[in-house]
Amino acid sequence: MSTNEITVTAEKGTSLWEDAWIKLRKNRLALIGLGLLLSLCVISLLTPWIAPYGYEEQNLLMGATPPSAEHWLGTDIFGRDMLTRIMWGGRVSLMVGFIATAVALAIGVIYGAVAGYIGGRVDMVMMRLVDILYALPFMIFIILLMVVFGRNLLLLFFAIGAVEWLTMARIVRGQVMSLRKQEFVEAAHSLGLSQWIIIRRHIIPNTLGPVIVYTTLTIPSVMLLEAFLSFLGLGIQPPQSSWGLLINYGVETMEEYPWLLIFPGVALSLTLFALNFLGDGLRDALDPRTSKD
Amino acid sequence: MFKFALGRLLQAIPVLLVVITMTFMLVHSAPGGPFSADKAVPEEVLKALEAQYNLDQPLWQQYLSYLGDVVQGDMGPSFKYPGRNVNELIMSGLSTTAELGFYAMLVAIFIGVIAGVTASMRPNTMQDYVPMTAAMIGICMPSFLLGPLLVLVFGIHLEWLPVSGWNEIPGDKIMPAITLGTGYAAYIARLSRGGMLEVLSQDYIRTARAKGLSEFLIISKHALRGGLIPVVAFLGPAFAGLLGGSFVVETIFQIPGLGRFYVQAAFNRDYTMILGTTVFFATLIILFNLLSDMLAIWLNPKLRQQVRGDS
Amino acid sequence: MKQQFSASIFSLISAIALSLILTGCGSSESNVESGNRTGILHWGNGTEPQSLDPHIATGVPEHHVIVSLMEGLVHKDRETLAPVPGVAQSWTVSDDGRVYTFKLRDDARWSNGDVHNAYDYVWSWSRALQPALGNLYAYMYFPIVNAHEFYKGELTDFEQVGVKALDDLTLQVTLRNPTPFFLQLLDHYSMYPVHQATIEKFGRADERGTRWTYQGNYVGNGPFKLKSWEINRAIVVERNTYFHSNDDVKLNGIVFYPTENSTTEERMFRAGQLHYTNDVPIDKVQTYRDANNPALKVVPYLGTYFYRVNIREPHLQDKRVRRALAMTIDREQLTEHVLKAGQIPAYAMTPPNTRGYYPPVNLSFDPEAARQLMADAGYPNGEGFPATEILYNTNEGHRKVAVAIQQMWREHLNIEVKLLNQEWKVYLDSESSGDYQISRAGWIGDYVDPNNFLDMFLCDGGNNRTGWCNKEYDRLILDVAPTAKTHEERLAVFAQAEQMLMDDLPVLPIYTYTTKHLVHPSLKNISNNIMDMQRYSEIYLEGAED
Amino acid sequence: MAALLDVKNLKVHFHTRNGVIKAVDDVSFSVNAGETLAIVGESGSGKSVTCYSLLDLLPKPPAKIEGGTAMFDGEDLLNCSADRMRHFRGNDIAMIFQDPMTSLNPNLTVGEQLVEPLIYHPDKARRQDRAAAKLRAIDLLDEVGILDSERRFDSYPHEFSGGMRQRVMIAMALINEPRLLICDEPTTALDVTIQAQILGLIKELQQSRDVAVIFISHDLGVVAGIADKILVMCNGVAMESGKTDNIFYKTKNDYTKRLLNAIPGGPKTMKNRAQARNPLVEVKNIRTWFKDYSGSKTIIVKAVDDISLTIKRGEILGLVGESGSGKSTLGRSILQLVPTQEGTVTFDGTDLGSLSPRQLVPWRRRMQMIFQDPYASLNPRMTVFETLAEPLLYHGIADKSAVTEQVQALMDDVGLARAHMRKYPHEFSGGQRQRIAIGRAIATKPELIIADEPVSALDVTIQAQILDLILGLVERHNLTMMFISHDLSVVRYISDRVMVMHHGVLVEQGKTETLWAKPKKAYTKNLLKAIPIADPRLERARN
Repeated sequence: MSTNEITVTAEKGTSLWEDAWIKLRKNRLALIGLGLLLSLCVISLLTPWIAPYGYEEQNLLMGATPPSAEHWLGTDIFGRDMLTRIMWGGRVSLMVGFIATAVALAIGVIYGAVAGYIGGRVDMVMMRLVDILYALPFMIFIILLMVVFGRNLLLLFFAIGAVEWLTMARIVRGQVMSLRKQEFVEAAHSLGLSQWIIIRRHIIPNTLGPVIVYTTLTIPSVMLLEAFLSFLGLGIQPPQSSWGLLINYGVETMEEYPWLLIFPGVALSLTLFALNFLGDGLRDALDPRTSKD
Repeated sequence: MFKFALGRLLQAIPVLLVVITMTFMLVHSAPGGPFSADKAVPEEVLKALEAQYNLDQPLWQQYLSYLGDVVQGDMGPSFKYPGRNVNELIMSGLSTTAELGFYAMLVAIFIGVIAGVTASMRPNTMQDYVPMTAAMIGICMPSFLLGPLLVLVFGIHLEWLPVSGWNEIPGDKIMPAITLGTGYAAYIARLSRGGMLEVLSQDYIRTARAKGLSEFLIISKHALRGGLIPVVAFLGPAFAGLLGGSFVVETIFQIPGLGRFYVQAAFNRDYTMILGTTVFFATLIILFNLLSDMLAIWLNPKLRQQVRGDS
Repeated sequence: MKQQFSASIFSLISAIALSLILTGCGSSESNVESGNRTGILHWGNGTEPQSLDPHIATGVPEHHVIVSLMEGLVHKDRETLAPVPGVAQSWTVSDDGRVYTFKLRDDARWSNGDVHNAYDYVWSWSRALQPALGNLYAYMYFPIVNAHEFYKGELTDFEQVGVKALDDLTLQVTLRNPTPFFLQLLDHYSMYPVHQATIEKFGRADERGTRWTYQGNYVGNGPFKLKSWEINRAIVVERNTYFHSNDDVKLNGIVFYPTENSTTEERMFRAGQLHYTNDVPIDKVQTYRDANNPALKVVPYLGTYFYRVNIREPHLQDKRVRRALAMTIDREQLTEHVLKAGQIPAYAMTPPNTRGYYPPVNLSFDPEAARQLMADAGYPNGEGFPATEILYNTNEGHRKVAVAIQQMWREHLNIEVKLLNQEWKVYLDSESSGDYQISRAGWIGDYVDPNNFLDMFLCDGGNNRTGWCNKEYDRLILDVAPTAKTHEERLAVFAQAEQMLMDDLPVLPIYTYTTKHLVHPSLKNISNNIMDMQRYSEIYLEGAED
Repeated sequence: MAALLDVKNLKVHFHTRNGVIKAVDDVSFSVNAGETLAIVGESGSGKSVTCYSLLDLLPKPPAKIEGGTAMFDGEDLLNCSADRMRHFRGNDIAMIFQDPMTSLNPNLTVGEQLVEPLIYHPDKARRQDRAAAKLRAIDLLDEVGILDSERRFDSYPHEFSGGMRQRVMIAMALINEPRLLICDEPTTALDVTIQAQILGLIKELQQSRDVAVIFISHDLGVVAGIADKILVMCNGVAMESGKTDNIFYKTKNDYTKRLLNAIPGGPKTMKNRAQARNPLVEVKNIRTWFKDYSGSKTIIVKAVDDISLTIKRGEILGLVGESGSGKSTLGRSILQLVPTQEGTVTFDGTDLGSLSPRQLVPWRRRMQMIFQDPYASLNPRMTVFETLAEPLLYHGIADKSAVTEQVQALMDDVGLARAHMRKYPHEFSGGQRQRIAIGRAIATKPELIIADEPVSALDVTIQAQILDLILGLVERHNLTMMFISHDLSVVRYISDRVMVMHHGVLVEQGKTETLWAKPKKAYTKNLLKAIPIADPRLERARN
């Protein structure tokens, strides 16, 4: 049946975000995801004040004890409280996840949109550049970055963003290629709008759906990539930690001290599910074409 | 089709050239040479070694002679394995990695498509949520975690499958393939669910239903072909990524594949080996993207007929 | 609707597929079982060997394979490490300790059946000293008269080097100085002979990386011969019937597996795919201990784990600071609770009982005194102590040690030390160019002698890297020790030198290594020596016990 | 005699998160064998839902049949098992859908799709093998007028034109000799000449096979000629039903009357405001060719081939042509939205082709376009305000402080309530959206507007309103307009002068009424003849 047979007329106008919020509020899963994510963020923000122990506080005599009343999530081999370490790790992981993804998002969306919109030879050259970057040896690239620029968290964001934007650019480009044939883009063109304004106002906002979905998939992989880079020496250094690193260490001892793997794993999975539910909800909510039913 | 492929291959030449050039510069500017070791290497030995591999020449000269060799298909000798050249090392790893990638892809497609199609048939019901939640877990489950988990359960506790090796003990390919394929299976599940949902809302599905066809026929004959186009488009990059990303799995399961060579080469600053594998992977990425595009064309009768004329 | 039906079809298909995948194969005979039956040893060998050319190879995995394929003039007893006859049946040493005369076995053969005699050594050693070959272990030859000069190119005539074949079965070696550990060096693979005809068949004598080490080409003189070498998969050696003591060799072959990931290796062992592992993951040692599992073998190792201190750094120039740092590392806690594999706390560079040598100890865990030293140096309660970093290469064990030490220094000295891990080659680059403050290091002895640990810290020693230089120390090591009349006198000189080193502490010794292996009960005659050397010709497999 | 299909008190509700929508509310009707029932209504009237519910083709959820019976040959369709339903689908009851472009599976040959109902017949006894089915399918293809049917059997849908595809659909529907044929707007997506052919075909087949037909349409003109009975629906409720002549000539219901009145017919009532001298636009020998790279050989599509025309100031020039005639491309070529190969477009004395894109910007302000699809031509993520304010701000017509006022004025102008300013396009109906699009076009106070099928996607009552809005605006703002349409009645109603395009070339042009009265070219004559007339007696007389 054709969709326009059911038209619900809203009485009062709503902004895109208001509208999205109204729709989001009706999506229970998305709300749960949002709530979960917010509480994780709040916990992370408050960690310095609410963490039960110091994240570097060792007690070698209490090494690798299972969960107990004293240490709810047990201790690692240095006798450090796992709950505290997961809380501190969350600060790093969430920050890396969000910021690095935002970097990838910004570069990927703009690049993909420009390539897809202009098309033709420009598109071909831009996409071949993406091919080239895909092919470069990532590890050598990271090692070089580390050596040339020293180490800091900013560099970590840069390195991760540098990898993750490629796929984003491809997805956005595909979207834009189909969008630019739409009549409203032609209408904007006939109004005499400049190409940049058309890309910014008419093209990019309409790629939100797939971009949001891909973003929710990117954040977890960024968190795991962070662990790998920290392993190589780029990024955070012990005694600081992140979920990715905790999981990495946890895998090594998963038979002996399973709680060292399970709890950070649960933290990461919770974030993932929250993100996924929220992402799917947001995609639907932000699409003005779906009626508010 | 031929013309299309040829055009794309011609485009690949400058891409590869830039990849070689940039990689060459990258590896030569990375700290630590191929011969540095924890025991100090005497100056005279270092000189002798560098002379053996032409590393004492100016960089541009090394670059040009490397380029000359590559054009003739010779990727040079390996620094790490004296006496072996990069070509034979890549070839020895390639067959293994390709086989691993192939099985992983089979696993990925098989599980992914079934899960995605099942989910798409009844969106927003348990039949949708269960496989899609599993897919979510699959996407996020890093192989460095999944691999050991599988090994502990099926290799050590149940003793059903060998915990490592390749082509030595029957069944030693199962766990690596699953470990490597799961992430992609999950991704394919999402893609095929999306594609199927799109197709199932098409008018021609309604037509098929109005004709009185069974639901099984509608899915398998009418919907699957269109619904899997996003999956096909994903296959090319995925297969290339699979080959490149097989390192972790190869390490967990002691598989003599290309991924391990690549990472070892990077850690060892085996310049020629890094360059060789990079060029090789770049070629693969280009080839597989091309193949997947060609498959997408072939699946679409309209495009297929347009290009049939000259193939 | 019909959807129910097709859904069930799909789930049916997937269920069938899954069960096919999972039950596709039952468990068959494991490597260990089949190995015990056929006399094939399955050996976890660490990383993939880079070269099997004894004059090019470096590293322990290479060592394992090469000693199965080759034999030196002399080798070591597998328990006492005392020299025992190899290709040389017997030897005499001149009174001044400088001339060694070796009598070779008359039944020595190459693995292709060729006669193996004293001339092989002259040619092989001349090859090993070709500068172009890039032999990193060339210094093993330097006790020999004129060997260093020849290596540096100052001499071109090998005749003048102190190696001579007096006849087919007699080899005479003349040393620069009496070198008590010379016989040990002969068991190092860099001094093994190679088969001239084979090498020349595949290239020049000094050509690096010819194909003579390939399967099918390799000719050795050891108990086994190379059957196949598939990179990253396995190296297989089989019985060499031309070996002079072939009748005494019990194994029919060995499969060396590259097992760079010790976690995987441990699982392979548990699944019966290996007889012997190269290593045991740190966290598993405790598990095996707790279970009283006899497979676990932990043996002290001739190696020291230590931190280099870059004394070119202004605040680390003060030896009071270095002493304070050294005194606040709680080595007992570290080895007991963090490393947990029987490592021995080290308070000096040379491991104890290195050929009867016990290093002087004037270092202890004493936070009180350390704080006083820091205060004396101008950092009361750690105040004003400049930012300092510990550099280590990416590795789980190094990380653990660094994290623990970081916390100890914070606790006892109230100083903040940062950790910095770098990828291996970057780390090497940083360390050798002096671009670090404190850097983790390890040294494994090539031969059992204090000299091997102490000559590292000569002023121009390539492995010194700390900036520490003491002329008197150099004199003791280079001039006094080699001319010592007796073993005791020599050890006293080393003790004196080590005392100087430990007074200044350009290095902070942490612990003495142990080797950790998992050994299948059917594997017999495994040695427990401090060099972790195994004699494959003596190892045998007892029938499966299960 | 009992009716073949007897639907009583059908109620279909959609359960959405915002509550229940009564898509079909207590509708009853019946059809006899050999009879044609037309269900007429505008979008949202529930006419399609009614028919889909008969064959259980509605997505459930959200749809739910709340009540009623549909007795087909003594069996209740609304209350039978899924398995039983398959016996009806495609066998006793067949359906033809609106859009032949999307209703055929593009991945399968038409032959394959044709034989499916035969070879997968749910009744095993009636199943046929592939060879027999193929023969039958080819016969049917012949019957529905597909030439070279044996070869075409193995063609893919994209190799057929829209009309041919609809013929295939009809053949597919007939392959199991159904007793009831449901046609859901089968001609709406087709050109007027094709529409006439398809209507004729359906009528002919119905008579030869004595099947019952339910014909769904929004266009009373279309059904006038073929329906025996008509059911008029609005918002899910049956407004009026009865014999065709009664509906047309003895209309009782107000809604039906409005529907009938809204059908454009007759000449333009407004005076011709064209100024003879100094034309606004002069097009000379323009050629717009596209290269089609997708094939093995580059095919040159001559979308516009050597056309010259002038548009006088103040006139409304109608441009008529069927799909693929190049009329839209011509409009876009004049506005410099597509690159042209040859020829000149002079706007108010300036050759637009000689200007760079940057130089063209001030000219763009003076000429605007209204697009066909009000759903696609508005950015779904911009509010009315943003859409209308964008050209005002960009061209500096209004500054930030005055823009709200100006947007409100524009909304007044196109008949949109000011209160809707912050709403998104999806919250509007099609007609309202087209008002927004028109508002955007006149925002820059252009002199020339090219309207590309601005009403063809709209319901007939809305269409009348929009046409009147356009006429009013032309007068108030002294606009010059080129009005592109495939619908001749609409063009006649609005244009002063008409041009007919076919295959990229101009066939004929002239004053509207002159052309209607005395078309010179055969093509034009055919076009005019194919227009359905909303008058059953006239229609019957024509055939």
